[in-house]
Amino acid sequence: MAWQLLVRRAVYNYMAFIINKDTKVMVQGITGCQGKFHTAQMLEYGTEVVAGVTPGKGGRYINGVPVYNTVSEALLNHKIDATIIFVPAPGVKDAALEAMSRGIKTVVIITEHVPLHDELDIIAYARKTGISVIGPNTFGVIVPGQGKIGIMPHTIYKPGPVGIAARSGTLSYEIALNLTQAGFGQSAVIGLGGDRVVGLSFSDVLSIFETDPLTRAVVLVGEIGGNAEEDAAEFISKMNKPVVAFIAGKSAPRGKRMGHAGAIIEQGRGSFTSKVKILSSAGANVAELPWEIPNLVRELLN
Amino acid sequence: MAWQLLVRRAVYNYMAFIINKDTKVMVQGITGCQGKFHTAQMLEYGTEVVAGVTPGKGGRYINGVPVYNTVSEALLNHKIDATIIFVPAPGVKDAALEAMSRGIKTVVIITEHVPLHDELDIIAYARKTGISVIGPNTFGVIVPGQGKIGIMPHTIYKPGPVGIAARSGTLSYEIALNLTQAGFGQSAVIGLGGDRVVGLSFSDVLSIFETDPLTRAVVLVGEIGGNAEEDAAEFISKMNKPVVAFIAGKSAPRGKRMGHAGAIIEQGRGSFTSKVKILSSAGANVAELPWEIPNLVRELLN
Amino acid sequence: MKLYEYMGKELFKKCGIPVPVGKVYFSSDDIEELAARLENVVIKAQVLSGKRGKAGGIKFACTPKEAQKTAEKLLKVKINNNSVSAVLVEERLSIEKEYYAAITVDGTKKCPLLIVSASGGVDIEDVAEERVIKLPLDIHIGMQPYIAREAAWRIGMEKALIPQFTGMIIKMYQLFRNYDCELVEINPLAVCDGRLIAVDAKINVDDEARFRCPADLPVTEEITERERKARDLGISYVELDGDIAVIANGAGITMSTLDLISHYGGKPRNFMDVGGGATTGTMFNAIKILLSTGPKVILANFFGGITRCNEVAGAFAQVKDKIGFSMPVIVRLSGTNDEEGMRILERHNIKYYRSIDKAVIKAVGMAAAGEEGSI
Amino acid sequence: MKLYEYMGKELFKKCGIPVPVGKVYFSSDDIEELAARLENVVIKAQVLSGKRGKAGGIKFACTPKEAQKTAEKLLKVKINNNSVSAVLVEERLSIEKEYYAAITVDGTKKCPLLIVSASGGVDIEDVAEERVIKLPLDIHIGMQPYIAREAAWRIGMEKALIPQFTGMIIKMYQLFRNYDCELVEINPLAVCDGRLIAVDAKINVDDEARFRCPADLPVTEEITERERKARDLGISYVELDGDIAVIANGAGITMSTLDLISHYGGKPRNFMDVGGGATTGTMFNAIKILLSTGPKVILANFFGGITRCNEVAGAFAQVKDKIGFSMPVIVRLSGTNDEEGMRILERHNIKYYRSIDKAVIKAVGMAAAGEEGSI
Repeated sequence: MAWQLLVRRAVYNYMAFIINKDTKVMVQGITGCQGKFHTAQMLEYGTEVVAGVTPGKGGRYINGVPVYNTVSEALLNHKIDATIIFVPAPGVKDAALEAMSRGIKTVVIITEHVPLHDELDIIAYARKTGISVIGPNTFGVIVPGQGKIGIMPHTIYKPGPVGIAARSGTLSYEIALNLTQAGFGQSAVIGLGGDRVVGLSFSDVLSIFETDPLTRAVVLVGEIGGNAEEDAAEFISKMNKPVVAFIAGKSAPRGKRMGHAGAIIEQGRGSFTSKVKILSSAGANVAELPWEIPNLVRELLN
Repeated sequence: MAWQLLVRRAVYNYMAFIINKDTKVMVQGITGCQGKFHTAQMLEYGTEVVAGVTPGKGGRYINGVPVYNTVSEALLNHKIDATIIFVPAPGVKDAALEAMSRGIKTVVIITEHVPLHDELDIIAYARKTGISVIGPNTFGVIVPGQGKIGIMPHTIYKPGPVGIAARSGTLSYEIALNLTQAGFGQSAVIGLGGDRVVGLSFSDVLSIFETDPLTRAVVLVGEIGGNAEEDAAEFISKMNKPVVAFIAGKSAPRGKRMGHAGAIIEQGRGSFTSKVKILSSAGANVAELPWEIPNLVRELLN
Repeated sequence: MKLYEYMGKELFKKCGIPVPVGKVYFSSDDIEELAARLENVVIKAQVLSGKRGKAGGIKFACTPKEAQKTAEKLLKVKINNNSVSAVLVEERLSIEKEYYAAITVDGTKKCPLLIVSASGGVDIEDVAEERVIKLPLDIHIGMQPYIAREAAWRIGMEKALIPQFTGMIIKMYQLFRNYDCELVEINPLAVCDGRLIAVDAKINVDDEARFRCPADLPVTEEITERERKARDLGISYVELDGDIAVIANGAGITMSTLDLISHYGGKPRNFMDVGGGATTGTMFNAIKILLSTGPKVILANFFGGITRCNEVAGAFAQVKDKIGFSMPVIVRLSGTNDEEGMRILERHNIKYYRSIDKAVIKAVGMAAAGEEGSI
Repeated sequence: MKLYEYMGKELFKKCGIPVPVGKVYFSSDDIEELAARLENVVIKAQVLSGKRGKAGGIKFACTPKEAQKTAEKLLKVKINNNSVSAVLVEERLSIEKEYYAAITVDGTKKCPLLIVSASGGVDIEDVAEERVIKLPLDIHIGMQPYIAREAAWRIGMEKALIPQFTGMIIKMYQLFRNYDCELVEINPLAVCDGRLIAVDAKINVDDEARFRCPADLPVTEEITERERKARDLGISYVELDGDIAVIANGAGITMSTLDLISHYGGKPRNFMDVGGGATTGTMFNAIKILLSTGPKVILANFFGGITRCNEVAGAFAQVKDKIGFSMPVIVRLSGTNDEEGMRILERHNIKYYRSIDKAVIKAVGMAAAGEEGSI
């Protein structure tokens, strides 16, 4: 309930909720290969990365960012609004709980292969404490021109009227690039994560886009498995802004996990056909091929 | 924090928080000897006992009150504001969690000998869900003339200006009777419970009395052990209304539990002397003998 | 990872959940001995697919000789296309009533879910919704007696059975949590002579928690040798039956690549998602797996984010230098370090595209024509 | 219930917390054998009181003979007024550094509390507050590695020790929860040759959770025979050294009765709180315990709530009828069913009061005079 409340509240404070030029970001697992690389990338994009945490490696600097042993230590020295987690899967739960228990209000978890029960633990604690979790197994979030907390190749984005919510990373990059090349920038691009249990849901993100004055159309990038899209459809049917949807996995066989832990058609549920059907009848425009999306957006915005 | 919030909020809605003539009460463990007896007593006092729960004994009536197997079943048939728990100690955690998880907002736990870790579990869940727990090991709460959720012999009370908060039952009865006989009725009498870990604290209850327009003076009935009184002193120093305090256990030896799980002087902490000292310097009037209390109240109210 | 029924029942026994008397056999030897002790027995083929009963995987026998023969037969057949490597021989119970009980994860509510029904013994998907009770669980308090009790009352369970049921559900939840389960299912949960007995056991364990799985957790493999190799590399691989090998980064883009191949009339040989941040070394080995499937074409689709395109290109260059490609290779690169990647491919004379549609159309065309590619 | 050090260390071993090599002995026989194997040993008297070291309860020995003799001596002395029924003989470690670690319950914050300090080996009460780190724990997530890690950094623990420390703190928490502990304390937690070792073990278990305590939990008794009898009746009883036996209902009223006796110059023989809702039967047996202490006066103070005054009176009447009182008995009744109670006492010629001050003054006077009471 606290979770729902938070998201509702976020609607009224859209930019602060996602990321803006003043958002202070911490990187957990900053000394690892991915942590280092993407810290540099985020800094390059203008994101204010103020601190990093790697237990046992405090005292160093990574790309000029000071590294601490604990989140508490980092918080003694910096105001921190959000954290991005790169630590290996077995340590993700601990890192996320550390950040949340010490009062960091937005947690973006990049790591994939996080155990399902750890995800349950992370999200239960986030709900209890009213904290937003994005991911695990997400590419993060970017508000073009403002900043990014994530691993997306930021050169493909530009500011504009299209909000993108996606379960998968690279596919959403593809789609964002197509949109940018067609002249449609993005108000924000948010990765939910490809796992069975993730923090933000499509409906949470759609409700933000629906209220955000800068967003004029929404692109939903879904895939087979689970019922995140079915859940989204309920919200879409009540939306005023146009929604374009694309679902990956049309040709996927049943009962096989297609890369993402969440992408599996089980007992006939979560299939491509059912998702397309429910999204269409909720009023979303479902694209058959990724490159049809810019044209659909153009039609809907005119 | 949710807990603190609740108590803060309760200040603005004092009567509803405690009990009034419209409060709908459920009795868990209603078919037991104590449950039956005190259901009759509460009904006699005018409390609206609407339902009882004893697993496996649903379908009966106790003093005209319908009995259900589960709290959910009771809630299907009745609006319920508060529950009073009489189930044996090993079942208290389960009963309290059942009531709280199903949405009952005030839980009074009479049972004594509840395991310490169960109390931790109950209170952690109450905080998470924003629910008020009174007890365990309490005599409950009475608002003279309105109703009671508890086991106190209600004939000794009458409506009036004195709020009583007590860690022990019988001693507070004694004091309430002395007050009544001296012409001072009570705005409310609240038992915190005699265990090391209980729901409401002195400071929670004092903050209610401080704001309640009907309360003009407060009597705090404490005892040795723990630091509930030390905690209260901090609040008392900021109060506008006069506070009379009495501490039981002056003659108690160190290191022995005096009946209540919480009444033990350990490693020199929680002693009579230290409590009297800290309460006095916070501005409370500490009575040496129970029957001095009415006189102190009289002086303070004039 | 799914566990065989007999493995699930072993875990049940360890946790104190009652199961029928029985034993697993990997050959039909010695079955007579057990059957003689149990009189009437049921013989259950151990396969991981559902609907085993309908497929003839559950048989009964009244004599030791019959039991031995039935088991022998079962061990030779295929059940729903799975070979039977073991049979579970158990006492045949006289069942008064069958319930259903399961604990799983609700992805929408993001919490564990208790599912019970008075309609046991059939697939829970086939039971009318109003006969299925679903109770979401708060992981912070776990399974408490009142939750199981409420479930029991709601499915109309006889009062005398409820304490047993409550104990069993609490144990199921402990198993669910301690073994990182996706699903713990008892169907049917049978009433026999006043006792609740788990007549079947279905347990799915989260693969991602393998690194911390308790020592007593058995391991089952439903995957091919190539799938195992891929898993050891930390990448996702699913074998399909087409002729265009696919390698890409990210589940969505890989699925989408397969969809596009199908859309243009081609048939993918596999799904291969190297995930985020794969190194040249990992990719080198991943491409070797693709080579071993003998596809007509290899199609790579990389959009660089956490994965860097120069490393992808480097891996293809290395494979070409060290092993060589005997089929056309088509690489699509875009994103992080794509320019550098394309320079590397250029140097090694590997065909590349910036846009995926052209790459797919080319791959499908080449597979159809069997023509020579960039090599 | 407090556990002896050797019992605590047994639990530590079961949970995987390292303790010194050693063995408990209830007589000094066979100690030479162990001492010969360990060379230098430490011999620790097993008593439940603190400050054992200062009281001479910890000795060292360098030869097996010396060890045996020292143990023999220790088993005969009293430590802080407690007799020593066992000694723990352990290897003598060479300790580089001593820490303090404990998990207990914070009654004000209403949650478990982790306490650590770099000042180990002394009473934690004697350590300056700024050198003691206290971290409140959220029971919904329990002890997580980050909490132990944060504690370790804050007390300046060497980096190399932190993984060991984290593992140990997590095990302490499991023990704390699984055994319903009030306190799990390791002091000192010693560093010996790069290893963390629990050199002492202090565990207090919640008596109220006795009904569900794990089968391997040992039981210690710090109480007298009468206190045990009272506990079996479910009532609270503490022996004191005066001559006025006290029985009352409710801890507060009982304490207050003792306070009043002291105030008027008397001396209570005991604290006896029969709690809420005691029946006639329980009270009958409770009064028998009082009789067995041979007090000069018995003073009962009952204010009826959940306890009914008629049942209290009934119990006194029964004792008078069946056993008889050889000392004055003074009963004070007020509250639920007090009128009926007083009628019963009247009929049995037992002295009663409505107000406690008169009752106490009378009791103190009678005890002082040794005069005959209501009998």
